[in-house]
Amino acid sequence: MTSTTSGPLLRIAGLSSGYGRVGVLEAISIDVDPHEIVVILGPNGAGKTTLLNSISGVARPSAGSIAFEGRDITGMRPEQVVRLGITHCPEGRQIFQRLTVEENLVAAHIGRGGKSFEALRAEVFELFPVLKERRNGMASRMSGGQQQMLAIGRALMAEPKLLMLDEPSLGLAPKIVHQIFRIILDLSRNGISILLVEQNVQLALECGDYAYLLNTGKVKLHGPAQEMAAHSALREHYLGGASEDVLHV
Amino acid sequence: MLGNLIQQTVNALTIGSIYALIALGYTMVYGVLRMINFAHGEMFMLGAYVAFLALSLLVGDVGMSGALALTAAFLVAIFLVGLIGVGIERVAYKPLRSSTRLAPMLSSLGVSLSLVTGVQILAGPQPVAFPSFFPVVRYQVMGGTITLMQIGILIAAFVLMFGLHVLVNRSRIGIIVRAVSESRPTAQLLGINVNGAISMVFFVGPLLGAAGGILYSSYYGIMSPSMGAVIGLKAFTAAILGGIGSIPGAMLGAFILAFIEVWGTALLPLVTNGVLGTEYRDVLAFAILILVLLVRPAGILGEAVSEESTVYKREF
Amino acid sequence: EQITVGMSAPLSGAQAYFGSTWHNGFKLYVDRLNADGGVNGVTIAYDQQDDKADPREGTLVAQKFCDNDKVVLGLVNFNSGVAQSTLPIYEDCTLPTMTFGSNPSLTKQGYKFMVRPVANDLAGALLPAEYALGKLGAKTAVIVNDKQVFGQGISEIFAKNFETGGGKVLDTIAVAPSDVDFTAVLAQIKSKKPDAIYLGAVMPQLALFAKQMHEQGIAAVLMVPDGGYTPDLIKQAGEANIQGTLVAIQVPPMDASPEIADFAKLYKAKYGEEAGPYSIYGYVQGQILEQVLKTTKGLTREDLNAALHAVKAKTVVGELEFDETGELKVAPSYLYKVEGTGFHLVGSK
Amino acid sequence: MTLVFQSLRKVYGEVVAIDDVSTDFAPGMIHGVIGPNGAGKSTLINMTAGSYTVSSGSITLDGKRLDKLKKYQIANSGIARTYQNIRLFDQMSAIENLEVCFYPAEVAAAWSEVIWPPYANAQRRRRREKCMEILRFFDLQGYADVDAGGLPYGRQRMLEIARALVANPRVLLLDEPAAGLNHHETAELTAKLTALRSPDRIMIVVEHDMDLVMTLCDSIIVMHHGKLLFRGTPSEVQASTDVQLAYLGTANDIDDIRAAAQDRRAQLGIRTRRRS
Amino acid sequence: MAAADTLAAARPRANRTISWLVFAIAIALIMATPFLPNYHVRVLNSLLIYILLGIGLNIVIGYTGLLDLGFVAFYAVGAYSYGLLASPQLGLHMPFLLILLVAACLGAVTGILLGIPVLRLRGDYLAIVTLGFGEIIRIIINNLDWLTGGPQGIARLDKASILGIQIARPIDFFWLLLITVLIVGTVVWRLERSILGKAWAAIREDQDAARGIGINTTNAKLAAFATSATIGSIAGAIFAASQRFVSPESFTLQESVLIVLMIVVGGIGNIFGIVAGAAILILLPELLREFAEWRILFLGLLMISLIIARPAGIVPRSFGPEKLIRGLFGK
Ligand SMILES: Nc1ncnc2c1ncn2[C@@H]1O[C@H](COP(=O)(O)OP(=O)(O)OP(=O)(O)O)[C@@H](O)[C@H]1O
Ligand SMILES: Nc1ncnc2c1ncn2[C@@H]1O[C@H](COP(=O)(O)OP(=O)(O)OP(=O)(O)O)[C@@H](O)[C@H]1O
Ligand SMILES: CC(C)C[C@H](N)C(=O)O
Ligand SMILES: [Mg+2]
Ligand SMILES: [Mg+2]
Repeated sequence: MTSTTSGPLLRIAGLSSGYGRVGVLEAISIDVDPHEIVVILGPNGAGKTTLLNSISGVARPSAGSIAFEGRDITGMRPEQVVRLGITHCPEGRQIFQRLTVEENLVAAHIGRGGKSFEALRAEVFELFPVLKERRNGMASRMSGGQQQMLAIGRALMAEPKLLMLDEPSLGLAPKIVHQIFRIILDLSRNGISILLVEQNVQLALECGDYAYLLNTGKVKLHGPAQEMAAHSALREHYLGGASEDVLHV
Repeated sequence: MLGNLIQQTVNALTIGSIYALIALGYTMVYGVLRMINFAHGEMFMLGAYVAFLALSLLVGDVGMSGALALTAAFLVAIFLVGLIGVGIERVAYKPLRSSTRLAPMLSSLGVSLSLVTGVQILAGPQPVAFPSFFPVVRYQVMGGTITLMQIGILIAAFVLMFGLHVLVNRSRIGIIVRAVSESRPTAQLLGINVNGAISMVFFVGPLLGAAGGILYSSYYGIMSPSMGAVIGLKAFTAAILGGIGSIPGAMLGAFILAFIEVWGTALLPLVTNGVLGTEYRDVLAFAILILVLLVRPAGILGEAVSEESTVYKREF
Repeated sequence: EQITVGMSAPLSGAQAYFGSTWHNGFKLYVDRLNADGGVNGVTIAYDQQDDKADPREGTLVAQKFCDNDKVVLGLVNFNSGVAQSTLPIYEDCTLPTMTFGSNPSLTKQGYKFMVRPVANDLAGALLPAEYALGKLGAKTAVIVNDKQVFGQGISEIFAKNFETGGGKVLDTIAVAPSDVDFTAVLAQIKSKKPDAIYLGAVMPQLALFAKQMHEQGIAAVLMVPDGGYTPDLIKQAGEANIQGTLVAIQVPPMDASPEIADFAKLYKAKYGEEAGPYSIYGYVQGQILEQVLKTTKGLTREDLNAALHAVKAKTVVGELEFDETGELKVAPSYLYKVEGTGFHLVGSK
Repeated sequence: MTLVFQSLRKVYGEVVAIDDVSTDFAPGMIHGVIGPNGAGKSTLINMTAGSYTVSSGSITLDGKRLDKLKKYQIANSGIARTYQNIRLFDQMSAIENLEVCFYPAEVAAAWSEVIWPPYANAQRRRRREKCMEILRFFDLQGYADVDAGGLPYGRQRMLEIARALVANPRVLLLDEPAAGLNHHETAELTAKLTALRSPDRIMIVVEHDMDLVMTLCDSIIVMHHGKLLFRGTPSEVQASTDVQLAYLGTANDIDDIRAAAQDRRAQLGIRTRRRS
Repeated sequence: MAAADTLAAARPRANRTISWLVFAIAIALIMATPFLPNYHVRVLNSLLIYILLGIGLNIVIGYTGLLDLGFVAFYAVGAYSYGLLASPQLGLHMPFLLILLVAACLGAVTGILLGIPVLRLRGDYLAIVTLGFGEIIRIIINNLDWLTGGPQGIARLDKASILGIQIARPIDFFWLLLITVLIVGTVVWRLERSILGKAWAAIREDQDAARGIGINTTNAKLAAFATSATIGSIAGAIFAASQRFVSPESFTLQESVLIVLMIVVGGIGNIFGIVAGAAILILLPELLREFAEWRILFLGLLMISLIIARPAGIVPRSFGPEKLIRGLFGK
């Protein structure tokens, strides 16, 4: 746990980004402080995934900057970004179906923070015992929830300082959703900062520290999670058709 | 009769080993890019030409001789062809990674055409005698003749194949290559150097092909610019037969194909009482291929993916 | 005055070597004629085209020559398969050709505008059969062919000649033209113990077959057609593996006469390499053309055709003239045996 | 008219995905299927639609065996479905995605369309009209000529349902129609699906969104480890402790998480930040 | 928003210009052909035959999304139909139109015969099996000497004639081919727009989902194979009549690959794309004839650059006959 600077861990300033010639995000500014759980909310197509993609280097920013630990990472290639300590756990799990559970972990171990593979694997197994049980089974044979756990475990193999989770509860049974949120809290306790994209607004705000609401590529509302939960504008914005200016809570 | 049997088996094993080396390259490239690489046969051809060139330089200019020169030429050639493979991928396939599957396939056809004609222009279109990489030694085994070269080819092929098997299934590099083959975007997100992994495949695949080319040329004693076409097609067939993307499948397919060819030649006229002669051998090979695929649509060792679990959208 | 000769042969691909060296022989002679001011003041230009040994390409080239009024003579098609589809086109536009495809059927279709200044496969397959039966005392033979126009055609003729002469054909085996491995076929042949094997195919299969045949310890004498008359045969098969192999071709030895030796020297001087297997026939065709130009009434296609059919040309391979079908009246053909690193003449006709 | 599962089993190698399930679905109702991940819900849908073969047991509609039919025959017996992972024809426009559903009924006249242009034009117009109507119902008319692959995710979900409706199916199978939709879109979807209820249509919805399931469905079956765990009305399901244990989790869960979150804040000493 | 409006307004105008340009060039070329030397006419004929083949194969590859590498087999079936029925080989001298009909039927039957076993296969497995099928047909033709003349082929085929009009000169074949291409092109285009064409597209996009909406994919694919084979076979019969000689050499794997290449380079799934692809791959080497081997090298490099520059083909999929008609006459 090394947070050197006192400033934010991740600072996004005036970011515009998209795919090819298609612009999605427009002048977005977002901060993540060390240890924080920051929640990104927004309707479909708001640009949440694009935001994470821009941070991890998959989508190309056209303006603005992204700084991680005070260092400019705008436009870096995904593998470089991961090496700096940002790991992106993508939407829809995206585990390697044709690899075994353990091989999924091997593929993601890049030896960034210096912990041995065995040590990291032990940590992941402790967090998700079911993975240990299934370690030599094909990943494709696992149920949705187990696959989600594998996806998170796999992301942890890169020893992230900042873990970005894109809709981790998608398609999961309610009970499992609860479990996933507990794990997110545990991760945070262990010193990992988290940027969480979620549709399950209630739970996300319950766990999060700070939240941003995105719509049509812009930040429409942001504030401490607890206050956002209570905010009537949230519902209004969430349903679309709100005014242009940014609201502060 | 027993001698004949042994003889034919050894012949089939030798041919099969060479097919297998090339089929493995096909399968590797296919596994990662889902691309039929028509230029792979040309890596085989380049292997022979580069080795020939290296050998004449080593013997002529450097003054090396004997086994040393042969080994050096072999290693230099497969390494160089590996690099050429990497270069070709960068220039001709990489820009097409996000387009339809037909595009890189046809680009590889262009590469194949260019390489064959290029070599024809540089080295002449006619076949050229190729030196033997093994001393001529014959062993008589129960009435069959086995040459040292055949043994050498068998050993070389198995060593290379075993190495590849370990590389792909046991090493981290192999796991990474398989991860990339399944999903490039996800691999990238996890910090895997995707270009590195693809380069790796395009190094190893052509390297194996080149090794096959050298062994082949030295076995038959000639090389020619067009030698990659037929053998490339056979290796492709073998890879499909075994289940494309599967490394043991490629080997199995190669040996099966070789045995069909050898035994088909020997047995077709006997079995059909002369109605169908050896000229129908390829018909037999393709017919067996078709039959196998009808029973196992994903090849012998290919994993049959069930419909809903893997979404097949736009195969081409 | 100038006439143009249309030349068509494979100039790219596997057979390019044959096509281009054959053409070179012609160019060698014609260039010398032109340097001397031509024949009766007529100089000769040539339009050399690649037919890729492909019938479709061949027909396009043929049409191109037909359309070009300046082209009054064709020196065409190395491959019988290509000639088969181009000859009707030349016939339609009355362009006289000296065809090089050696399949006997070409002259049997009643074409009026073609001659063949080279022995056909009937002749090519006669010498080896006679030699095998007579000189070698062979009684049995196995025939192998590559199932191509040329290979199959000539081996069928050999088989007929061999059987007419009292020999017995034990088996006829076809291989694919792309085959390089004959071990399975050879194992089969071995069990039949023939005295002779006739292989109707082209290079490099001839060399590969010879090599593997020797390696499998088959003692029969191997006979191959003209494609084998190249040092490559010995190089690629390996000297030890090819000894005693018989090669039949229309080409005399390069030291057969001073004129031929001269030709070989000139060729080497001009092109920097030894003459190809058919270069001398290119040269011969140049000599025929010279004679045609000397005797022709005019320079139209019809005139030249008439002169060509009536020609009596003294060439380095002897005096040549054609019968009404366009076939040579006396067609030279030779039989060589591989000894050491060279070909030694063992018979001729 | 009912859809009946009789001792249904599905085995993948050693994995028993569906283990002796017998139940039936009555028309005029919307049936919910819920259960933990990997319980076998999608497998049920896939077997009914013919995408997976049945290991043993039977599926019948009006007493007619479905499980022996080919997939397209099943579709033509009036069964339509959507997929857990959207499967549209990406490079066809939205309306073409629907038009192609007329194939089974109209393929016999395909050559007449080729030979006789006026017939073809009339046919095309009629087809387009019908499809437009369905698109309008889903508010998709604006996207009619846009390639399906280029639609926003939520629209793609709607389009997939629209496609399933073209043939006016008797059985409609929806696999997680609300996955990835936000509340607003989910509400919209709920309204649409309610409107699709009809006296002779069997609708089966697999879904993890409990709000949707509880408001929409008349009857719910709960799957667990491939077995049918429970069957009842929404309120019965919510009241069942078995279901809570296996799937829903309890209200305590939320309290737990809330407590854990507070714990964490305290532990890390996180202050509420305020920035502009 | 405003920019989008101008763009929308500019597009029909641009479309109109392009359409008229394409139309004018085509008409000019057709009008000029009778005055061209025979060689050029023959080259155009060759081009038209390849366009015909391209239109046929495109049904399977472009519309239905199945990679068929053995298309040349159907071409061979058509060519040998003419070779056998209009030559001294069997002593039959049937009229051209009748043979065309026979060839078309035989083609359809072969297409279905190939189709039935291979339809379960996907992607590359289908590719290799069709390739194998093409080779099998060629090898059989090459070896059935008593029927097909084996490698020697069949020579001296009859001159074709339609209703007493002899079709023998290159220009006659030009008209015959042009008409055939226009008819076949129109039929195929209308077929693509029919419900069957839509089903093909659905199969191409996702065949499992296509089954899920009640499409009998086996039948639809068989229809595609049969139609495509029929066209290939018709092209073969015309080819044989114009060449008046058939031999197995004309029906190699390379030929199949060339047609695939043409379709992809030109723009897959689009009839105009086929024309463009054929123009590049058939005309260009002919124009560069003087350069012997260099032209093939050049062609190879050009292929790579073209595919990299325009992976989806030279002519965009959207510029089809509809667009042309609209550009010429419409709105
Ligand atoms: N690869 C891509 N290429 C082009 N446009 C894209 C791509 N991915 C997403 N988009 C577009 O970008 C916009 C934002 O999409 P994004 O996936 O970021 O939304 P999201 O907020 O994550 O939505 P969801 O809740 O559905 O995941 C959408 O309009 C989408 O169509
Ligand atoms: N193709 C397959 N091969 C092997 N096992 C499979 C396959 N498809 C599904 N399974 C297994 O069958 C079981 C049921 O899977 P199914 O997809 O039906 O679950 P589900 O209830 O739909 O879950 P979810 O809510 O996560 O979608 C799981 O254990 C799964 O691992
Ligand atoms: C010798 C062969 C390659 C060619 C032969 N002259 C023929 O007629 O085809
Ligand atoms: Mg998203
Ligand atoms: Mg499911």
